[in-house]
Amino acid sequence: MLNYSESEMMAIAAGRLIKDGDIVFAGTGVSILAATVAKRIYAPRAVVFFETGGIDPSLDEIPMTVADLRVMSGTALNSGLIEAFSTIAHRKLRTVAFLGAAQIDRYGNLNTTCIGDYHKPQKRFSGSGGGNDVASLASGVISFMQHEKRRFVEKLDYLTSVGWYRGGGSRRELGLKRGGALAVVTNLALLRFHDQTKEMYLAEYFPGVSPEQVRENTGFELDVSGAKEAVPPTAEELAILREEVDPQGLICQPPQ
Amino acid sequence: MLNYSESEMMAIAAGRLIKDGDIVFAGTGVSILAATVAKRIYAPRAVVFFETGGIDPSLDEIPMTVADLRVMSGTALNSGLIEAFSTIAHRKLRTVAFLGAAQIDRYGNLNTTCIGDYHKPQKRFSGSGGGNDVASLASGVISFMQHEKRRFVEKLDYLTSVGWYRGGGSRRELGLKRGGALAVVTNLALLRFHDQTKEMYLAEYFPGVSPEQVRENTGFELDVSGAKEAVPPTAEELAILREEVDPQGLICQPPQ
Amino acid sequence: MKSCSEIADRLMSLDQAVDQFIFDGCQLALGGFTVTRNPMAIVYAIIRKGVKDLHLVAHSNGQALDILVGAGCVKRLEIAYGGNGRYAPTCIRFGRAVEEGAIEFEDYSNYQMALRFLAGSLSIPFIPTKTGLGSDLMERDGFSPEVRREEKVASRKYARIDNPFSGEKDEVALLPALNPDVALVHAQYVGEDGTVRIKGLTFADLEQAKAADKVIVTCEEIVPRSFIRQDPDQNSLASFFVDAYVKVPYGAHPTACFNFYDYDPKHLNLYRGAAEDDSRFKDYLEQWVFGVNSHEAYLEKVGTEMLLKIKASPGVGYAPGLDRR
Amino acid sequence: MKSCSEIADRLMSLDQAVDQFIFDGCQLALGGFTVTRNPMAIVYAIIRKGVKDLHLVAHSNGQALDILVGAGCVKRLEIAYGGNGRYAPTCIRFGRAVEEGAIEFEDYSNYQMALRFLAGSLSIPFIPTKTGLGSDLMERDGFSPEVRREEKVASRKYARIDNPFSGEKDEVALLPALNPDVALVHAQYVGEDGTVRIKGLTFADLEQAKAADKVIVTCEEIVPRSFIRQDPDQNSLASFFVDAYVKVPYGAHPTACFNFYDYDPKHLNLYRGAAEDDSRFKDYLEQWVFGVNSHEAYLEKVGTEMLLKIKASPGVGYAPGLDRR
Repeated sequence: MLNYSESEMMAIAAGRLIKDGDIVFAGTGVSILAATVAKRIYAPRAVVFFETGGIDPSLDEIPMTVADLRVMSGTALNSGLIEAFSTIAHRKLRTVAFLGAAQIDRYGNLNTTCIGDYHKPQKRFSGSGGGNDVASLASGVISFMQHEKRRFVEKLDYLTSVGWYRGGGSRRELGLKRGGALAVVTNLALLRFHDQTKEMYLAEYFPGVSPEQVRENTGFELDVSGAKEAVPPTAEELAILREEVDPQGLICQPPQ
Repeated sequence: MLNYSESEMMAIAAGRLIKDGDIVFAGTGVSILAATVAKRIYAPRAVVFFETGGIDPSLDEIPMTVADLRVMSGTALNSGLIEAFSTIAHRKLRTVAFLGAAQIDRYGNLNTTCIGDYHKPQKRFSGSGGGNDVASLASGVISFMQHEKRRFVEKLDYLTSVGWYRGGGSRRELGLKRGGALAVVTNLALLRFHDQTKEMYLAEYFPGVSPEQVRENTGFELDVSGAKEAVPPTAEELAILREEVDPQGLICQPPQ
Repeated sequence: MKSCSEIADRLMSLDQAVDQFIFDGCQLALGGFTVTRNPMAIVYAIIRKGVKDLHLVAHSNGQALDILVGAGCVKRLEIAYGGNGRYAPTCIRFGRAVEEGAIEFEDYSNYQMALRFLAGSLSIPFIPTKTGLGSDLMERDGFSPEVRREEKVASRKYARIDNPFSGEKDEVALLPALNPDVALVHAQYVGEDGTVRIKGLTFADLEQAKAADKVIVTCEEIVPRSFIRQDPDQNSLASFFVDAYVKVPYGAHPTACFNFYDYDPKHLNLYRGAAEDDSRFKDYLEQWVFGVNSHEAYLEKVGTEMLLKIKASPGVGYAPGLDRR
Repeated sequence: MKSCSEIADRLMSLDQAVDQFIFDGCQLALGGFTVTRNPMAIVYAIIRKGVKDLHLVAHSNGQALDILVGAGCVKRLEIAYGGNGRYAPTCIRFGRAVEEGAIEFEDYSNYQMALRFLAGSLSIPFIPTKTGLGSDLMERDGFSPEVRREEKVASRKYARIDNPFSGEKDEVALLPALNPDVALVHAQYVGEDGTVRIKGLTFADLEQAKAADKVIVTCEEIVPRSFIRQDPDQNSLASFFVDAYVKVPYGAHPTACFNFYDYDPKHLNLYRGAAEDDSRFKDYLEQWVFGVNSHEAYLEKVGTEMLLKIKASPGVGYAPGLDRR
């Protein structure tokens, strides 16, 4: 079996979820790796773009923020926030977004704002940024999370970005006509949402991880009944990730 | 006395109304001559721009429509309709627009849509274009008219562009926070609007025209009590108009 | 990355694009403004195919709109302005169709139409404005209540609300968004990667394209990926918005295309003369639309002499000294 | 036409621009995004002058926002995101100020803030959107009712209406427009005619500038009229929107400026380290803001070696191979 790190497994597991032709809203960190791996292996016609307005950059180097000069270099088109978010919302495009968060609930709603009281929080985070927008408007969201009980919670301290809201048809009733949480990729597992209830369930546990371990690190009841083990990264996936996508190791260090 | 044509007098009389630093929304025909004369003589810091999005073109040749390539050549900036009309509406700019019309009423409201019934008109014209927009949003409008009774009417067949609406404070009550009709330039005279009532009055009759003649060609009661004769075009004004602004004589033919 | 032509499967002929995307009754937005960058080549193909009952949504589209109306392709029209500047202060076939009651029509202003496309491009159902308050644009409906019930027709011309953020009375008009079935754009450049670049003024072309369900881009040149990506700040429309590409040099003739060619004054005057008389107009269509079976044949008919006369000078983007009377 | 410098009366020093346009309590929009094209040089001048009680209106402004908050210049904040990417996932002084209750704040999203600036730039009082429905952005107010009564603060965070053009229930959020007192923009080029050209992504800079009462543009280069007018399609902002111009090469340091220089990773890390500790942060301000009395002195302190390291390569617009850890 190949040797690989947690974040490499995460980038590759998420990258496999991208379909050819998808318009991929990437953030920084693991999400940019996932998007780039996807484009180079599974979805050559996917287009990577950023909320700041850069469409399909060459990404010869990894950007460190979504406003990095590297997201405006070699692009098809440079524009701005209005153009980027209206693209995310565009009904003729299948737009898929990667998001990270401090907390997630069973319906895939996200908190990137604060822990504790909103007005005087114990810990303040960056805030929505474009997270709320893509969660509201994109065709679907894939979230990256560290799998810890304090992050997978019964109730968010602040609901920054709407996933399936209160489950069932509640998202559509809000007036959000499409989209919702597609999947959650953690350092332990890949989680998905039940078709009808929109509750999170364990779809795949990563090699070396048990379903029980995933449950123990989840702060709400989790259906693990249909889970199977994920396919580990292939040699090709790892080679592309390490040699082409992030040769400087800025995001993922391969295991020592 | 110098020899000049009606349209030359009109272009120059209108050009004199432009203040230095004004942002001038020009159409085609006489209005582009007026704007250009103004800029070259009275208002060197005025900026001429077009509803199509061209700002401050070099105007080495006279454009024949507001989408003429000559309004996008040598400009400061090329944009589009949204940018142009939001510039017209911008509260920090004094934006002055030239408009023509088929009919005008005593409050400076304009009809560029039709004669007769709207649904089955006797004569259909081009429609609002940007006329309604600049009349609604600019700091002021200067209209060009042929001075005829059938054009200066008690009631417009169709109110395309709002001037002082029903007079007095009625324009402001509509929700139009600024602007209104500044002046009307015809082949006979320069007309303005009373401060309080916003009714049209004769300000200046052109050399060779009598106040009585203006009244006779106006379809509503016109106050001519304070009228004086207009200053005829100067040699400098005519020279610039003929030699620099429209040397090909595309808009104004000098008198034979 | 594919080295060349990521647009191969969307690159087609005029007739293919019309067959695939333009249908009887479809709501159509035309690019360009009066006598500039009208998508004439594909409009001729639409007329040749005999498409019927078009619903045009237009700000100041001139030549393309008038010939579509004149050729009997149009049933319904939302419009701000039908004119060709000095070549036809009111577009003649448009004016006549309204006077004869031959088409359903409704008047807006240019900014209103542009804002309606902007709203469509932003995926919002309406957009507020102050423009138009008090005018007959707001007081008089063009469409009948029956028409209002049809798909793609707004259920009302405007709505009005008081600004909910203001303490005092502050009325605002709400304009319904437009999402046409198809938008036609004529651009100077398309990259092999499908990126579109329009030079000069863009009018409302980009809002129209982003608001539409399907977009057909005709262009003067298809250029290498390396060219179009050298300065992406200049590009206008990403590949994923476009459904069909057609290369048609001089595809806007007799209207103008910045940096490529000026409008053709002789042809515009010829058209005006023809438009004034039903039988002459029929002859015009026979000669210039039905009688030429391809864009190449059309250009042959225009002739090299005129194509060279209207050729734009690189320094200024138009044809200096062109006899424009 | 004046041959040279139509901007002479608006061309000034950083201090003159701050003295003339920035006042205690003013509502300020910062250009740029996280670590790119932040108007740092003028922000340092604002801090040096000791401006107080600023009301920042921000989407994802990073470095400039954080140092203004840290220096105690900010009373009130409308914000979507306070972070510097990998250099500070949450801006440290911003986070602390919120945790300590030292500033009034209210959260929106990036698209919401950009749309609010767009509405301001279009002179419309609000703009509809679907983004944010159901989230705590819409459910939780940041500002107190007292603050809501102040000028330039929206009377409510959102309003909601049912789409009047839809037959069925279709809720839409209305966002209040923003019209800040002052917008700061750092651009690559200003022409002698006052035309502004931004290269690379424009973020929401243009909407912010057009929405503001006053606009200060700092720039890398002032270029001849002939240069800026050679391709007007590339230009960003007309001269009549701008109230002051300041030439400050490297004026966005330590943030990046496309085609000119990359962000300075060493300085961003230095800043992060300082921001984590009150006393170290005070030292940082002493050294880098109060202790340098001009932009030139600041650049001397950064040093030629670093300025050359971050210099952008013309082919790509950034500094390839720069050690960015």
